[in-house]
Amino acid sequence: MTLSVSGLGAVRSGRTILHPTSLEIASGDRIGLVGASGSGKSTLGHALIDDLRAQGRGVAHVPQSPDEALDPLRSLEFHWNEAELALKAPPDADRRKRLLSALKIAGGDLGKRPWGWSRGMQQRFVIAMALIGSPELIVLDEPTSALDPVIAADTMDLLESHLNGTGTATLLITHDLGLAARRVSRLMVMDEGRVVEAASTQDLLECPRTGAAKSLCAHRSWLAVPC
Amino acid sequence: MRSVIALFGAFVLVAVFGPLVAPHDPSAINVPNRLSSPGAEWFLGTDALGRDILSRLLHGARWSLGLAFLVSVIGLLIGTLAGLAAALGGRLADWLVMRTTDTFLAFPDLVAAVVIAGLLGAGTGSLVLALSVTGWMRYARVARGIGLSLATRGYVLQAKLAGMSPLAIARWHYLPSLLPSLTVVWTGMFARAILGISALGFLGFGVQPPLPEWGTMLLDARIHMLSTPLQMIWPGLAVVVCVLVINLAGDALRDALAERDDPA
Amino acid sequence: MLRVESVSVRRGRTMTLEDVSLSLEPGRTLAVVGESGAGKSTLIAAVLGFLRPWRGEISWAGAPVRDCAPSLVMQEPRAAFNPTLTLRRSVMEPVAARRPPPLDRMERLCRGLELTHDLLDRRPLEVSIGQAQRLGLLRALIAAPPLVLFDEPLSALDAFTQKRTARLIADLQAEEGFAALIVTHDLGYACAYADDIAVLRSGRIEELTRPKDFIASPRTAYGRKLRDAAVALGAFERAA
Amino acid sequence: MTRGILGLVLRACVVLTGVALATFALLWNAPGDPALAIALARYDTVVPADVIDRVRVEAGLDGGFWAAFKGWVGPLMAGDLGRSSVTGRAVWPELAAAGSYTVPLAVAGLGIGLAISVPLAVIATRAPGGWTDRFAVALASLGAAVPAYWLGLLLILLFAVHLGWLPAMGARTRAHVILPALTLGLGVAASLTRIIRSGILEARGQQFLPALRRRGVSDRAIGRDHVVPHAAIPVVTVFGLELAFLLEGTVMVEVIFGRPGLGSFLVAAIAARDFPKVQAVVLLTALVFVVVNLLVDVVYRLIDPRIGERDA
Repeated sequence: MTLSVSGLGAVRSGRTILHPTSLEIASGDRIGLVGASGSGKSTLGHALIDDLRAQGRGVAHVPQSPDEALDPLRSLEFHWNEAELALKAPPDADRRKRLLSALKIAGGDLGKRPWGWSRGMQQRFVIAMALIGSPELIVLDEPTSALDPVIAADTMDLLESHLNGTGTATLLITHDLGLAARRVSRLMVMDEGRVVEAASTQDLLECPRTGAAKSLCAHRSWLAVPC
Repeated sequence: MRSVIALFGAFVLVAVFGPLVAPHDPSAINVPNRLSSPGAEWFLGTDALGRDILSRLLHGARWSLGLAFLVSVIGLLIGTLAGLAAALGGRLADWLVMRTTDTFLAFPDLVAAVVIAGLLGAGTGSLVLALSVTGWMRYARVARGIGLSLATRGYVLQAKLAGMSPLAIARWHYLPSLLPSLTVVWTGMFARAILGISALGFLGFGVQPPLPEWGTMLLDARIHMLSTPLQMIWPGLAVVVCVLVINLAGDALRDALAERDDPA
Repeated sequence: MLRVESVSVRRGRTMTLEDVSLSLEPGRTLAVVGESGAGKSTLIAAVLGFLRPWRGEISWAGAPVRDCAPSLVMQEPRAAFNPTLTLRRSVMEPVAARRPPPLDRMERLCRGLELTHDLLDRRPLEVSIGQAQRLGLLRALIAAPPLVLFDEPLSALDAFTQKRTARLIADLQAEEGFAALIVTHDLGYACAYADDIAVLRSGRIEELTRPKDFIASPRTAYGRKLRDAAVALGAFERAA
Repeated sequence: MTRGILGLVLRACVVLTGVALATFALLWNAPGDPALAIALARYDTVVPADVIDRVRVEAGLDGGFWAAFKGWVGPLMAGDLGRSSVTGRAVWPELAAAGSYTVPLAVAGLGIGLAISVPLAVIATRAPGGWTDRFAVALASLGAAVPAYWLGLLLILLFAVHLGWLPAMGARTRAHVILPALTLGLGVAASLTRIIRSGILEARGQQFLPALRRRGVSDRAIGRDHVVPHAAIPVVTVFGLELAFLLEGTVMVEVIFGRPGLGSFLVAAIAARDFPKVQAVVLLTALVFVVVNLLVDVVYRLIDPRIGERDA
């Protein structure tokens, strides 16, 4: 089932930070939203979530850092139960075990507060929580930039293998075209509050048309190596 | 912000020049005119000895505000030095200073001040000593906190790396951070000192009659509060207005600082 | 030249650095790669003399490192600048004692770093992160130090600015000839710009090799993991 | 956690030792010969030198500072506060009697303060910057500037003299506590309102709240489970300071309203230079203060254990 939104926009203190934008996301899509900092990526992500929620669609959000997702005074178990309650999903110990194992954090003590876990584990916990309601779309806002590379790569791999075959679409918001190019099949480039270019990953890397896309492509990785 | 600072300035002017514009001698006794109501001659009325209340209030500003200023500045100096010693003097110094601070904090200010001023004998000197001894701990805590956080700040590290002398680092990197925060604390302590001085005066342990201090005036007025309640209103009102303006100035300064540190 | 000889640093009962040996010649770049908690910051603090090693020696040309007036580029670009002072004041701090101030040199560095003069009259919160980091480079280089340490110099920047800034650093190094010790978790950056790579893990150097060799065949299991993660996160591009 | 609390208890012990030392040193160094003061107070006439010397030995004042300190602290540890140097009667029963007037007053004052400040702060923060908010802030600023003794006198004038509704002086009936408690409570309310208000505003600006909302957590649940605990932290932290304010306030209020209690007890003891009584009151208030602050620290750690982790 396709998710569609239209006329998303945002104005902050008199300045338009997101121009009217419409999107369609098909079931199971892997989409990347790339752009420089301040281009309006996160704003679009937030507007998309709010609009879809208002439509009654299942959509989940993973912010950049676990600090933006978890209350330091509340236990992880509290967060989990709260998320279930918010989704009106009946408590289900099996599902919890399944999701935590899928992200390889089943061994963690849920009675602890977030800061009792490493940041990598916290971020995986946030991702696991996002999966509770089997949402139609997960918006990942720079999900790896606060993590060490090894853990970041593992986390992305675990999430992808869990989502394979389910209908859940992902929207990966990132400033790093190199990362997005490895992870998604379709790319959207943002610049100054507008989506200026959208194409399949391969097409965009091979022939970027706009200036923003060209400069992102030119600096997308550090080295060309045989691998 | 500006209007509050202007008001603050007006108080300083009153404290300094008030006695010059006072219409009467504050200690001129005029028994036939005792406890008279406000009027053209006695603007706010007279007290039990027939002295002009307005003149006494104006002269009293020197005692109430001047002593409070003195006390709060002494506290500022002691507290800042103690706090910086704790922050920069190593773990032993930190422990000693902070436990001393805790010990002094354990005595409620006014209780300690009453005891000190009471035992040393009532008078201006013991009043200043009592309020200074009980009024430095908050500065120490703030100065220590800032000192500790600055010591690990990137730009202080860079300054050390650039070979700046400790004195230059103190001047350019510590002072600009300490000064505004300590000024905010100082406004609060200044206001507290005004309240403390008048409270001790009211209890009879502070500035002694016939000197016109606001708390002492209130103590005098209390005896006649049933017959001439207005006489009691004026000194209290003077304290309230002063403390209010100083606190508002402190709030405005704190907000301005928050704005500067985080313009978003 | 910089010599770090079997240095160990203790914090309480744990070793934050254990038997670390490195060396670095003028004009060369050494990248120390590792995860958070591996001991990278401890290494920087020890080299700069803010931490005394429990064992081992650290020296520059046979003398204490601080004698050569090394400089440091920090991870958080704005942290290097006092928020109450203008950037010009902070930038000139390392040469504050010099009469006359080296204005020509500053002019040249500003051109190289693409910095305009009006930026220098602003305060740290009034410039962008990318600009702040270039100002940090200006500050680090103004006194012409023979050794510059970089503590995660790019991680606060976005992917595009990272690459641009890395290029600027390399160009300035070619011109000035300083030795660069770069501490980073970004293997892509390290491999693209360093002459040598040291893999630091739990306070120990696990591998010390050339970038090309490291990418082709890491010698340790951990090195392989680091490389594979960098590939999975898009640091490298497949060569045709 | 347990280790952290143990450390706090240890620190409180150190502070209490300091408190005892400071109290004793203050009185030891008070001007005048304490033995002479005691003798004068006891016999109320000119006393010959040998009587003064006898008093000095009796009071344990002849062996220097540390000997006198030891002679004072020893019984103190066993709960013996000594005897009044004037009347010769034990201090403890009189102190307890005074406390029995002060404690209800302080509790009532605190209760009134909470009953006013909590609703006021909650209503004010519904629309920050709105007129209710400004009104609350203005009220709190004014309240913080009004000295307790003046407010007390005004309340007496209004409720006891003009309206004749309430009794003012003394402590004969239950109704006698109303005006003093109100005086105290209004002051407490002023400072608490500010703290609770800024606590709520700060708690509402926390970085994780938007994500909770996007997760579908209701505003009600966010307020109850995430805003209130964070807002409670600053309130709990200042509770110790609030207590000091309360203790000071009671001294003034008791004097104004002519109530027996610790405040009147202290003022009378100072006037009589009855050192053991003064020491007892000062020690007691400091003890209460230290113990309450210890509890506050423990509660703080229960709400937010990060503090303990950071210290360790």
